[in-house]
Amino acid sequence: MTSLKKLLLGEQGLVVIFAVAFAVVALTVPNFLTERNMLGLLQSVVTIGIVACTMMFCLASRDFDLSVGSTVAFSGMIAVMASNASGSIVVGLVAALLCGGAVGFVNGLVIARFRINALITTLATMQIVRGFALIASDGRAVGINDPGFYQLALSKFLGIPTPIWVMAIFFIVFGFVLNRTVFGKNTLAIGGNPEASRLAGVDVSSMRIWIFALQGLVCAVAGVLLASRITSGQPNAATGLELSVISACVLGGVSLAGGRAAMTGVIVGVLIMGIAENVMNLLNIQAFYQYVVRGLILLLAVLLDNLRSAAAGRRG
Amino acid sequence: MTSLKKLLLGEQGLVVIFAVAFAVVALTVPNFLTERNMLGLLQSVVTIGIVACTMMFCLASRDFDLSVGSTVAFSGMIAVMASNASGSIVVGLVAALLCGGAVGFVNGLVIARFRINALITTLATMQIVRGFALIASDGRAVGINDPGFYQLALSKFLGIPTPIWVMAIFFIVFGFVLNRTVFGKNTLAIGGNPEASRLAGVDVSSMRIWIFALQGLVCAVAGVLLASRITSGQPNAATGLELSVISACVLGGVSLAGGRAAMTGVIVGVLIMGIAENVMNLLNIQAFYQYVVRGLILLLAVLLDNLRSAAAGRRG
Amino acid sequence: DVKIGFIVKQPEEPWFQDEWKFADVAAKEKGFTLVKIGAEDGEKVQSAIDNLGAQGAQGFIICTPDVKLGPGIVAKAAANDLKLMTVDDRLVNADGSPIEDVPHMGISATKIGEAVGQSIVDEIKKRGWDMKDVGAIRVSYDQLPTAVDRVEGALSVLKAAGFPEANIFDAPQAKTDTEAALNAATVVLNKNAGIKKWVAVGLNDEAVLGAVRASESVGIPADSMIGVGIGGADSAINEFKKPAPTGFFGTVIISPKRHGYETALNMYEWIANGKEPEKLTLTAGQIALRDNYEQVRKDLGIE
Amino acid sequence: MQDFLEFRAISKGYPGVQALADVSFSVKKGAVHGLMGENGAGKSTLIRVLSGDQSADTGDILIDGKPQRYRSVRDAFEAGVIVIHQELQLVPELTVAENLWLGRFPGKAGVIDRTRLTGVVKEKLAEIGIAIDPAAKVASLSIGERQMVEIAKAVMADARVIALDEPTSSLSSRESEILFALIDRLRAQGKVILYVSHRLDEIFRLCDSLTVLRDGKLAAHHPDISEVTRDQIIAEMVGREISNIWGFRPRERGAVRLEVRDLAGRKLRTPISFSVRQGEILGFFGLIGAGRSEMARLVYGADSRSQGTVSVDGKAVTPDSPPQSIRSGIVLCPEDRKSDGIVQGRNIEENMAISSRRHFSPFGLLQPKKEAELAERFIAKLRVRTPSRKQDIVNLSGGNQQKVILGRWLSEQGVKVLIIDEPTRGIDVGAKSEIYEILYELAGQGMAIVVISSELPEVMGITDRIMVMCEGKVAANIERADFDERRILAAALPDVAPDGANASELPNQQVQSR
Ligand SMILES: Nc1ncnc2c1ncn2[C@@H]1O[C@H](COP(=O)(O)OP(=O)(O)OP(=O)(O)O)[C@@H](O)[C@H]1O
Ligand SMILES: Nc1ncnc2c1ncn2[C@@H]1O[C@H](COP(=O)(O)OP(=O)(O)OP(=O)(O)O)[C@@H](O)[C@H]1O
Ligand SMILES: [Mg+2]
Ligand SMILES: [Mg+2]
Repeated sequence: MTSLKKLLLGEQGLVVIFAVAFAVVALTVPNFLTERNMLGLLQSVVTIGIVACTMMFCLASRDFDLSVGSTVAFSGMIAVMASNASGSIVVGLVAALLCGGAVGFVNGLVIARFRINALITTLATMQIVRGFALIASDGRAVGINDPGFYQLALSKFLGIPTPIWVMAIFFIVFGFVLNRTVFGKNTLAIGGNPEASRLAGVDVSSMRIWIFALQGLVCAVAGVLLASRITSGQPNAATGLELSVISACVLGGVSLAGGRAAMTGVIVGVLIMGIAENVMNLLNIQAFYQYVVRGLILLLAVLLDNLRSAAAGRRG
Repeated sequence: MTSLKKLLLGEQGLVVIFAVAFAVVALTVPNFLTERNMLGLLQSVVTIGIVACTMMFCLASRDFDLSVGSTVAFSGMIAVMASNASGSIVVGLVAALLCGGAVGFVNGLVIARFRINALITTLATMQIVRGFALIASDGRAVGINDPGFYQLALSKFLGIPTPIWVMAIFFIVFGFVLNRTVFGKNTLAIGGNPEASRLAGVDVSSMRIWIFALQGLVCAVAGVLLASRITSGQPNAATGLELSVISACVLGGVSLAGGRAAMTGVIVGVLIMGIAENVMNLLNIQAFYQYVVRGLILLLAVLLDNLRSAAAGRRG
Repeated sequence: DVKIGFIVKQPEEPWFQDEWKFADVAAKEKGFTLVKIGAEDGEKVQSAIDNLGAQGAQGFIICTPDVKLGPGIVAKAAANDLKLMTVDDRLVNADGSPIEDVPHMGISATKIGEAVGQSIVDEIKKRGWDMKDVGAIRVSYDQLPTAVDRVEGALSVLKAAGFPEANIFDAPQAKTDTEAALNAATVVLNKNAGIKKWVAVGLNDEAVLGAVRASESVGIPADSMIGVGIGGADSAINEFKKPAPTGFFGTVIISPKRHGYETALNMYEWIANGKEPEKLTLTAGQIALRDNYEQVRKDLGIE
Repeated sequence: MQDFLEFRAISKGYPGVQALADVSFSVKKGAVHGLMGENGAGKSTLIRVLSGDQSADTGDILIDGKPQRYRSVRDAFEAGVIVIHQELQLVPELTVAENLWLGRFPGKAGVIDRTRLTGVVKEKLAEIGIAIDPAAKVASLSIGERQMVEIAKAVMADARVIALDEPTSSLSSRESEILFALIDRLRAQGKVILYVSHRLDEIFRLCDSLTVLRDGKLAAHHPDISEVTRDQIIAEMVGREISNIWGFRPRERGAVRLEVRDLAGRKLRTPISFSVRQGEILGFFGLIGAGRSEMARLVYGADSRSQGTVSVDGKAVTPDSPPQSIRSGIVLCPEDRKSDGIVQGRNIEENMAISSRRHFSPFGLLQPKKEAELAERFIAKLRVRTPSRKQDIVNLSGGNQQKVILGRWLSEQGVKVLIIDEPTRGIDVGAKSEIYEILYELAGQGMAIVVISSELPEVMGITDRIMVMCEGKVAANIERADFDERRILAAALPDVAPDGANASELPNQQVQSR
């Protein structure tokens, strides 16, 4: 009894709740726990999952990034256009990473140096970058010339598609960075109290620039994989991604007030979002009711987590 | 010289910057400063303007409301459906206000009592309420039977359409509430230092519930006016409204960290958003470039305001 | 000076970009000014019309975000003293009947859908599939009425040809992009792993493309998939340009040229010479396949 | 006089800590009752229970013989209790007047009566002798001024029971005197006052009776303070005798370590110059708003300079940023621990290692073992009262938080100049003497130390030299041999002319050749 309580109320309580929910779903929803469906489920959360890694850092340091969706679309476009133009996939990848990183860097620079509110700055770059993507492609999807590009998403390793491996690697790397490096600790410190961190010698403004630049780079990776999956660069891709990613993070216990984040939580958050969609489609829930169910799941998940942490005596 | 400086750097600096920008636009953009265009411009910001009034309170108290767009659409739908069903416009209005208020109340209740993050809660209700609107109407617009309903938006007083009057009244009323009433001061206090407010005996959680309920009511008013203007209840109306409204508020100097808000600022923020759209269309700027321009204007506006307040020595 | 507005509901969509482009051609020919405004919802439409009025335009053409906006648009146009024509989607009254006074050029969503359905039925027969063994993915975006009309049109033809209703599966998109369609279709495919042959319909090329990508990702060979899209924009053409055929079988191309060029021209004639346009002009969509898409495009006056 | 306020068997536990265990005592009407104890002894917890902010696990509070059953701060206020908390509880965005009325604005039907709002406050502030503009935003006030605003709250509300939790910790002697006069007046009005402080002088100056807490338990209750001695109280608090808290030892002073030349910034307009030698402890004394903290922040690079140079061992520190200062060997322990010191939401270990970990984290990889070692060492050395080093810092008592921040800088390597702004603010006597010991030890190793303090006995007790600041300028520079309380105070007061000591009389400093 007490050990059960300990398990539920401990640090990993969210994971336990999730595991229970997963088991229930697996037992009750037909076709859910099949290899095919699991792989499909994982592939459907690749974009959210990858971007959530750095969004976690962004939120943990008390910042906010609304431009991720646009950056994903833009860098996907760039990857396709550059590799079409140069005939080399590598050139396309490098161009995409450069562009994504540049968007993030500019975000960071404006936010950290000119001290402009992150919400407004990234809302602005969200529009600007989306505009660039539309202008560059004249609003049309750009097809990929070299079929080798598709292999980024289609190739498999040990039976599991590459994008899922990429996501898994990102989870591990960023989990490590958050918990085991000075960078991660400084991020959390900035989120906890930016002024105190600055006075303690943390170079807050360059940290913020780094975090945003990293966010941009990671968006570029997600953009390239997405373009490869849908075999074209689409200027309208990934609209609304920002809210999904932020929800996944918050679901996973990342505090919007900064200073609190955990990789396991974010992974669980991402999976909850993916499973909700997946199960609703498996159960054939009508489109309009899906809205309602999606909202309720979101509420329920945070509510459960809140009850748990309230019982554990942690203060909001 | 010094008096000019004082003017620019003072409390009302944003207003002065805005006035200058307005004058420049009026002189350079043809057809801008005509009565027709001014009325059109004002009508185009009615929804944003009305909702921004209470969003200002929400942000000032360190909260966040993403559900406004859905609530506007939902209560507009309800107004149309209820008045169609009952044959009475008044019944429709009352039903809309009740529904809007109920959505806001539920938001507030969940956020304040169960201490669930406002972003997640309102993201959830945003989807749930949008789902309700879609379910109620089967995803299609509902036409208005009684032409009297159109008069809400079409009627004029002193040559100015009613919705503009409504917006103006809301600006005055909420400006008064913010600066001159206990409710307003408590809102600012909660945002500025929730702990201190609680220790001073401010009933923080019922304040939050009230603010959200008010937000819902005000959204209902905006929804009714919108339905009347577009002569139908549309389940897809006002998508993305939340971000526009929040941007307008932040542009107007409302701090996302809570505690800072001013009605004049919000009015200016709303007008900047409206003028930007209006001028871009008057100048026939291409759709894709509009994205970029919109983003740049947003950035420029906060940048200017930041430079101003930095020069004025206020600390970020 | 003649000034004409052209308001569309989704300015980012290639389709509307093309309509604008062809309207521009007319503007250049006749020497009038064309004001292009995007208006995604009812409120934006209202301010766009006001804006046109303020600029001194004499008339405008609109593809409305929702046909129920009809009475509002008519009233607003009248208030601003603007001539009004609609394109693509026809305005309706509160009771759902079309507003017949407003000149309209378009093609009914149901008709386009039926063309999609017909080409799928033809292809199924040609490949000699047994309809009982075939699954249909209905990539749906039901909050958009046009989308419902299109997919329902396609499915009605399928059903009439004997396609079993039980084999039709709904894949609701959360958004109208390819990734959302891909994710939704993947679930359907995985859920029905027993079905080996598939057809897919959706609101546009991007939606069907998502279903085709999904079939590839779960290992369904290209010749076991028949996806027919709507629009004929670059996403579809890119598929046809791929070296090997994909499951993206064809697309119903509708001509933005007529819709853009002719409406603008008619409006100009109306304003400049008082020549009132036809109250109703219906255009046709044409199915384009991998081997004939270039010809079809040429016929429709694109490129 | 009868017992008016009574605590009966109050207990309160937090996870891992029994903050209060079975505490009972009572206070008479018209009495000022002192509450003392080590950091973490449970004083603030008791006050929070009294204020209705936290509820006791068991036990009762009786006012005027009636048991109180309040569940919120409001209930407590209705019952006539007002509490001034240890940490400032003000809303920076609101004005002074609005802060004072917060929770009970004057007016009809929810509309604030603005004339009363400022009028009454102006009157009350004048009455108690606080010169602060009621219409000023609290954000524009210095810490000390903010503390005065907090105190004014107690007067604004017409309460029966007033509790003050370390109200003087950021006040200088002049403001403290204003407070003491105020308390005397309240006592005369028959109020019950609960007074928490670590300063024995104040306790003896003000209190009629005294309670000492230790580890959450009642260690001693003295109904009449005249019957106890200082040493007795210290022994009851700390559990051992401390004969001489200052324990000053003279040291060798070496070459100039820190050299500040013509330094000025936005908030400190008059350029300031001074230098500190190896092994020297230099004190800065002044009234609230004298500009000492501004000076320290400028030296450290926390605010940007408009002119002037700072050099360590002859090497100029540029650019002026905290990371650069730390690399050059200057560290600053800030004055406002809540906003500038602690990193909320992180545990003790992380708060301590935040700066020094870069020395033992190769390629930015953390070494959890070393961090744990470091944390354990300083938790022991500074006697931080906590269940574990993984405790979130916000759950520590105020004084223990201060110790953790000290630990952060004591664990930093290669420090040549240590600037401490109010080093012992809120720290108990026992720990104080240990901190002084550490300072002497560091100075003995050749560090240059700058101590900013508003407690005159402290500056006089532990420093080699005192610079007195007044209105942003250096008013006097006095060697230990010439320490004289009256002279220092006179120099600090703006209305009295500085007694001859001015910049021209500063001892000639060695001019460093570049
Ligand atoms: N919210 C909390 N969670 C966990 N422990 C707490 C919490 N608040 C206080 N404590 C613990 O309770 C004990 C008593 O703290 P309290 O603040 O009452 O001490 P204090 O006597 O006021 O000390 P100081 O002189 O340093 O202010 C401390 O050990 C502290 O760490
Ligand atoms: N945030 C601020 N904005 C404007 N003025 C400020 C601010 N903080 C402090 N000041 C002013 O700067 C002057 C110096 O204050 P400071 O706090 O440095 O003095 P101090 O000597 O350190 O005294 P203490 O720390 O005891 O209050 C004061 O007049 C104060 O009012
Ligand atoms: Mg305390
Ligand atoms: Mg100070």
